[in-house]
Amino acid sequence: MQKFSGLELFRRALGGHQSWQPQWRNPEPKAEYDVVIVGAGGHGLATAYYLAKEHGITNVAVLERGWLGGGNTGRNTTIVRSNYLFDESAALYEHAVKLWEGLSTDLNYNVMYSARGVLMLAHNHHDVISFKRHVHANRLNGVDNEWLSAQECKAFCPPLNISSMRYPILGGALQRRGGTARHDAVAWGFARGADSRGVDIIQNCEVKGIRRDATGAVEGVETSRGFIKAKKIGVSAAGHTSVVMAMAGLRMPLESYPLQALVSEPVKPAFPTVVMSNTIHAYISQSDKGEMVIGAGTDAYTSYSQRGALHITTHTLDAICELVPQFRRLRMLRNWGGIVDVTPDRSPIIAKTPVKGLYVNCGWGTGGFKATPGSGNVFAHTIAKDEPHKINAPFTLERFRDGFLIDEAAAAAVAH
Amino acid sequence: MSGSFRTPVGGRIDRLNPVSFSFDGHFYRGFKGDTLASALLANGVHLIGRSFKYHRPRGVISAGSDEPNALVDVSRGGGRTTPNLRATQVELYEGLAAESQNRWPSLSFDAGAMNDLAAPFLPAGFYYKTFMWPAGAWKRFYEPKIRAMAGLGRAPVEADPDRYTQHYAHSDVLVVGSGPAGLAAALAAAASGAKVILVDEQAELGGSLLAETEATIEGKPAKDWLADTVAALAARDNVTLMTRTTAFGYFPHNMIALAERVTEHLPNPAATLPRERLWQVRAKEVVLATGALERPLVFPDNDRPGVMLADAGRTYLNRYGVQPGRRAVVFTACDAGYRAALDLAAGGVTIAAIADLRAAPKGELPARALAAGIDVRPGTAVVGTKGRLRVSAAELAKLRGEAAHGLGPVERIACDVVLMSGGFTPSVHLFSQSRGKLAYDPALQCYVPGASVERERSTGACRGIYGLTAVLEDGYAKGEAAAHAAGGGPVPARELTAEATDTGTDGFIGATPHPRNPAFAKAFVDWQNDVTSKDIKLATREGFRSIEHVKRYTTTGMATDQGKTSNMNALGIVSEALKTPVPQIGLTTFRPPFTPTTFGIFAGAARGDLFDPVRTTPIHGWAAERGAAFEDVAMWKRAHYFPKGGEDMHAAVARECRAVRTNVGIFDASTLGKIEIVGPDAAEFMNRIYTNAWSKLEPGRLRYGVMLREDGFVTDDGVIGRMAPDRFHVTTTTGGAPRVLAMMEDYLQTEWPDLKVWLTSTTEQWAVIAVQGPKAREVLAPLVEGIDISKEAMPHMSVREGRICGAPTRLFRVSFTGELGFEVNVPAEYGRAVWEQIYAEGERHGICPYGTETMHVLRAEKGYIIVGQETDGTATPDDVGLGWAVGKAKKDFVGKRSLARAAMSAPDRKQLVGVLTTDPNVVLEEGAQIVADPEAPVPVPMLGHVTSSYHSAVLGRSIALAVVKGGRARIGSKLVVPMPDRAIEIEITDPIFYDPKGERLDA
Amino acid sequence: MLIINCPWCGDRPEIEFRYGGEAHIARPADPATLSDEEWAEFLYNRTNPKGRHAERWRHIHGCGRFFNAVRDTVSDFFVATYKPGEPRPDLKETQP
Amino acid sequence: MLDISRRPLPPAASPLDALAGAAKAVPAASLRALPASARLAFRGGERAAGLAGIAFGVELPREACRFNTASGKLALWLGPDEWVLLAPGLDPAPLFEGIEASLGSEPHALVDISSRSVGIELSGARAAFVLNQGCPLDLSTAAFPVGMCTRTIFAKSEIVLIRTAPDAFQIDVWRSFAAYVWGLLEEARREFE
Repeated sequence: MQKFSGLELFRRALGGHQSWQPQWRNPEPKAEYDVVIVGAGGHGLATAYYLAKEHGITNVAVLERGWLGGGNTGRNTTIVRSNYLFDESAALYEHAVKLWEGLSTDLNYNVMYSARGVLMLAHNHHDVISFKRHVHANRLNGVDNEWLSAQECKAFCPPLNISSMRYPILGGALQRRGGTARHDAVAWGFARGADSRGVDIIQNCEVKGIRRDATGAVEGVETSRGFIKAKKIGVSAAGHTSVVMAMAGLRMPLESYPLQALVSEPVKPAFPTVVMSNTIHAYISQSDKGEMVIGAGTDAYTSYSQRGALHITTHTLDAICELVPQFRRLRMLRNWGGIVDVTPDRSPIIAKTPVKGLYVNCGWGTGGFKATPGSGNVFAHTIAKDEPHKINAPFTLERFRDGFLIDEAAAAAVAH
Repeated sequence: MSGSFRTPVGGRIDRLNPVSFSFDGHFYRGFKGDTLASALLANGVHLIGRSFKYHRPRGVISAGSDEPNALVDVSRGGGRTTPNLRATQVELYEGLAAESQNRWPSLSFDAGAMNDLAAPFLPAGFYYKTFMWPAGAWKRFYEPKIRAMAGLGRAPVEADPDRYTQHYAHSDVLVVGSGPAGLAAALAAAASGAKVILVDEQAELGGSLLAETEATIEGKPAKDWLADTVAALAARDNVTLMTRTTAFGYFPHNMIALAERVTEHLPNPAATLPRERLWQVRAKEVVLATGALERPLVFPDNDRPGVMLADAGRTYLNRYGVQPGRRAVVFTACDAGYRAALDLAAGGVTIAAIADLRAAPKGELPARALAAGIDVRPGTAVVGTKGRLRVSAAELAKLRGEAAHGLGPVERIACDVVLMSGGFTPSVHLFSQSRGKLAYDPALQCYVPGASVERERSTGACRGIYGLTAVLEDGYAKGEAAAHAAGGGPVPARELTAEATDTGTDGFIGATPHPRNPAFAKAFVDWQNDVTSKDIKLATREGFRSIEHVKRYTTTGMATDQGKTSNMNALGIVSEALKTPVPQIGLTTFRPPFTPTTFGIFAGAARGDLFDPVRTTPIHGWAAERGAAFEDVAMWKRAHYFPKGGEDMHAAVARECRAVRTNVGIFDASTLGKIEIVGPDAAEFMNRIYTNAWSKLEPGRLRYGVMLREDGFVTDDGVIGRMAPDRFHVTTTTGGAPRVLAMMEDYLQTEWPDLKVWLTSTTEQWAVIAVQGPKAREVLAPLVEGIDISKEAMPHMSVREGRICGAPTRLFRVSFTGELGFEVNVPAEYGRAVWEQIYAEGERHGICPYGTETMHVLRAEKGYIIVGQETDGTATPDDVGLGWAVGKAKKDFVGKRSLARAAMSAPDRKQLVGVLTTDPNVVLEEGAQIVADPEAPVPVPMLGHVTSSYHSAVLGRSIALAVVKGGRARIGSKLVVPMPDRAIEIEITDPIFYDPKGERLDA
Repeated sequence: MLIINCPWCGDRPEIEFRYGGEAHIARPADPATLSDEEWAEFLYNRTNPKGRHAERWRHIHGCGRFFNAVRDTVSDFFVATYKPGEPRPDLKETQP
Repeated sequence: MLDISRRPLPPAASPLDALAGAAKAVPAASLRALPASARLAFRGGERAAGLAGIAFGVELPREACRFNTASGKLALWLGPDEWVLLAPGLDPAPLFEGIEASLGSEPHALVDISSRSVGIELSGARAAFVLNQGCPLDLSTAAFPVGMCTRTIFAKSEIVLIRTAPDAFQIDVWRSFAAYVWGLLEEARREFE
């Protein structure tokens, strides 16, 4: 792997940057792999990276229907935080944040993790209690999160309107270590790291079926580029998980919904942090390029169309204009949609399945990006050891049968 | 130089209406009908902006919404500041004040231009490869620097005072684009009698015809035909013509979103007018006549001010009467360059040379150029330009065969403008947004619409049809077909023949050959994002093979023009670099909006009190007049407390609580949800929906009901009255009312359609006045008629109908305070009058109005839960002490089966308990966690949390409710609430703090 | 904003409706007899197909009625809408 | 209900009292708060609907989204088994009792919702245009003729919309949403001042 650094950049500039090598290969699929990962999004690539790096399993293929990082990884609003309520969730997302903090160095790829803070606004008494419950639980779990008064919110994020509005702001919960990262760089950095350790990333390779042997265990995957034998299969297919798992005869507690996001035209720095308001349904941050990156909740109906309705956008932007009325004259540059797979308790599933050799990492809903390194890390462990890491042990499929839900949505009514 | 580039005659500007304006503080003059760009060019101003990354000087490239370069900030003062407007679209008005962006200290001397010198170290994606050391420096140091350099204009800092509106419209045929194809389509559709909407983003209808000086249509000069056609369309009742209106989004099921700029072109807009309006048009049929965009050519230093698209140059001359320069070099790969050269020559511009990439241009226009004595050079490329803030010369070299560097010697030709044309790219943005599949046309070297998915037709240049007659005929045919499909009447045949010189379909995509070192030459593909052909080649070298990857890595096509001028050239360069045909590289997705669209129109009127309905009760005005503080509960405003004489909330609530416990209080409970459940199967329905049993409840009696979701968790509760054997009066929580009714309807309609029972929301039918306290009966007795409210006749948990203060009432004897209490339901319009009469009567008894805070304290003293506060969607009835309300004998009810799952009876479930701090003066924070050992290492095991916490005036100490793991078994034990600064000792208690036997209720 | 054909009111805009999830999942007549697996299947597991999806909608801001629809989840075009109690139409015969 | 009252009805109040008093005259889109009306929600099957229509004095329409009217009273179809019976200026109690009496044991539900909503009239040449600023329906007379009524959406509020004349609509809106709907209508008609 060619090293990336300022010095290297300078050195190769003298040669007109002609000597840079591909960041990953474009290999033909081999006949057999120890592990096949379905889906080359951030989670799938991170899984392959950690399989190789931490478990020494390098005979791995990551299969991607389109181009790597082209699904939700490349479509999300890049928010990173870990101030989740329940112990199980806090441990999982905090594991990810700790990895985020060293990820650029680990990958030798600047993923631009920017801990500029994530501020979640409270507009009513219910929000206040809920956020304070989070703040206290987070502190005891070793996760930073603090309560700010409305004036402190304004001081932390001066563009915010806190009072002359329909639902005045009563305060907010701030995770200072939360922030954003550059979504494409995450996919590319993990791809480059995995590839350099021998992982084959095979793009334009659609999985059409999962072959199982007489005992029911997985044998391999049928793909648009032929059959590929695999001892283990890890499904990391986000919105398409139900479709892939159906190939192994499994029904999932998942529904796939469109999730839209949008950006404004770029402007000079005008918004210093990430602000989320669940009560009026919107969140906003400013990218390094200057665009206001804005999102809200999902559309109302299940869909794989990767687009949503205009009325969702109008409600998102009326909320943004209420929070930051001086942005009313900014202009929307791009609006797009992804497909998010949602579980009944809004928490992910990172688990073994009833099919031997088949593992699944799904159900991240609207919040998967922030977990990317942590999720890949524990999913790799689960695949390598055929048993979950203690962090993902609660995130089973069986919890729905037994009722041990991890219901962040019910408990907090906070978007991820 | 003021005005010196304006032609003496010609163009569509209104020369009788001069307009003065300013740019960067300098004052200039233009005419009504000018754009800012045309007026600046008329004044000889070409330097209009600085580029994003290298801060290179930039001028105007285009004459329309595809402009990547000339972005300005236009201010009308205060919050009326708009960044990033295209000078090519800003209409001139008297007093317009524009400023350039992304430069310091000035446009002509910009310190950021040092970046241009550092450009070798800033290739595509350089930021992914560096700024990683030392750890944490990205956030602290590098990122702030990068962010400050990025961005274009400045966001406004004051709230926008302008108004925006929204409008839903329907049409039989919506035609997008009013060039010849769109006009012809509109003519045909209009003739059918169908309801037609024709929209165009420009200030005038006409599209390419606005710059047409030579062609004739139906025997008339194009200009006259245009005027006649517009007049004919405008005269029809079934046609709506919309200018300054951009069709920016194509949404499912033929919904097209339009952004209409209503006042932006006016010097002094009336306050009654909205600035912009969002139209959501549902069209039975859509005709897309969105035209084609001229492609630039990618050659070194093609970004100097003065380098512009050939047809844009022609537009400035023909439409605006502006010479783009005195002496032009034309670089072309198609006949459009010749057309521009001929028009400009006729307009007094010297054409120094035409460099044509084609070895042997044929056709009428090249022949006419030769005949006009223009220096035409076939097989020649422009390989560079000179000049600092404006192009001063072009460098030409002859192409020799196919070899990449087979170029002849470089010749420098002085000029002040370079016109370029690489041919035309059909504008398929809206078609692609409609999810229609694009097909690559190798002859045209572009993507054209394939099969439609929506009820849509593309016509004219946007589907690769060129030649005026062909375009008009296609437009008319598509308009007719659309009208027919939409149910319109017959359309008369019409021969729309035109006389015009065909510019053919030649063109070029990719980067043109040049002799410079390709590793260092800057040939721009995406002007605004400063992406050069070498950046794109670097991306392919680094393994980015999909066009989406190339786009994201280099940022080409991601600027505010969304790649209108750059996408096809980028594809051409990738195609060459990977030796792969264009169609195999893929195409980036066209995403809405077509051009950037103001946030304000999406928000519309939704701001402040119109952001969401402000729901108020019939008694709200009374509370407001008495200075009540309000809180938001869902969309409702509820009186929170009634401060008197400078009291804070604590003092007011203590006083209100004492009043209720000692005398009587009055409380507005109107926001409670109410549902009337009526029908012979009403009781059976109640049995299935609620956990309790309802069959044996006598009419005239009340019962507390608990409702679960099917997953077994508490979702709502309320007091329910049986008004008659077949009629229940259900109450729900304030926030839960819509959810509960929706859930009931779901079960009733889809699971139990056989039940003869119907549900009606009566939340707003009734104003609800709670009268609570030992003297409640004394207050009400003189006001009530037809009801015996004595203790014996009307026990706790009963309901009677009669009158109060003359109004019909459903009188509930019920208490959420633990005191003797009534809830007076009266029709809403009488709510305030009845409230006032009760209050007047109560004054003799010391009646005190109280708000939601006091209500919370009083119920907490009694250990009554609030769903949503003690419960959080993960609580079973038993968890919150409501196990008694679950009908064990019932075979089934919603949620029952889920209660049988293992997790629902786990020993460590959190249970509702009371909490008393050892120090009675400490009021715990709601949401605080409860632990056994605050000194335990992180993560500290948590046992539960405080759900409600107050100072209780009547008990003279703090109280709290909490949910704690195995809580009921811990009653009497000590635990700790750890706070950041201290650990608070608590004791777990029974949740009922006051009158545990409930004797006061039965008073 | 989709156009949805309410079986009673005709074509109406999406914002008048509320989505109701997958259709034809009948609540078991006697939940107590179900195993935990069977109950979880009813409560939580969904087909979530990429393609034709039978689903429930309610014309909540119109006639208030629930009804069923078959929609292609890739294109979001409706194939059919039908009243509750009516069988799911034979999809093979109906083209979008 | 015992209906022997010595007291007169107390004064009634509408959430539109102050707003309607302050409204400007805008002929292109005239706004008026309608006086109080008896409103009964009627639910039931075909036979019940027939009996109720006779008792009310206006046949209950069976055609979707249509209303029948007679002697100032309106019977609105709102759903296949749901009607609202509007009787401007009348006391709901006797109407209620009359219909109840006529139904006998026929399964049905009758609920007095007179106070649940208030009426607004919007009329004038631009009435439909103004309504379309928040209502997503096609309000051309072809698609929404005189005689049509339906529940629908006006921005973030639900309304019942009734077309009584080519350029006149009645809006029935829940009381607590009335000020919002009125405010938006005022905002929407400003450009016609």
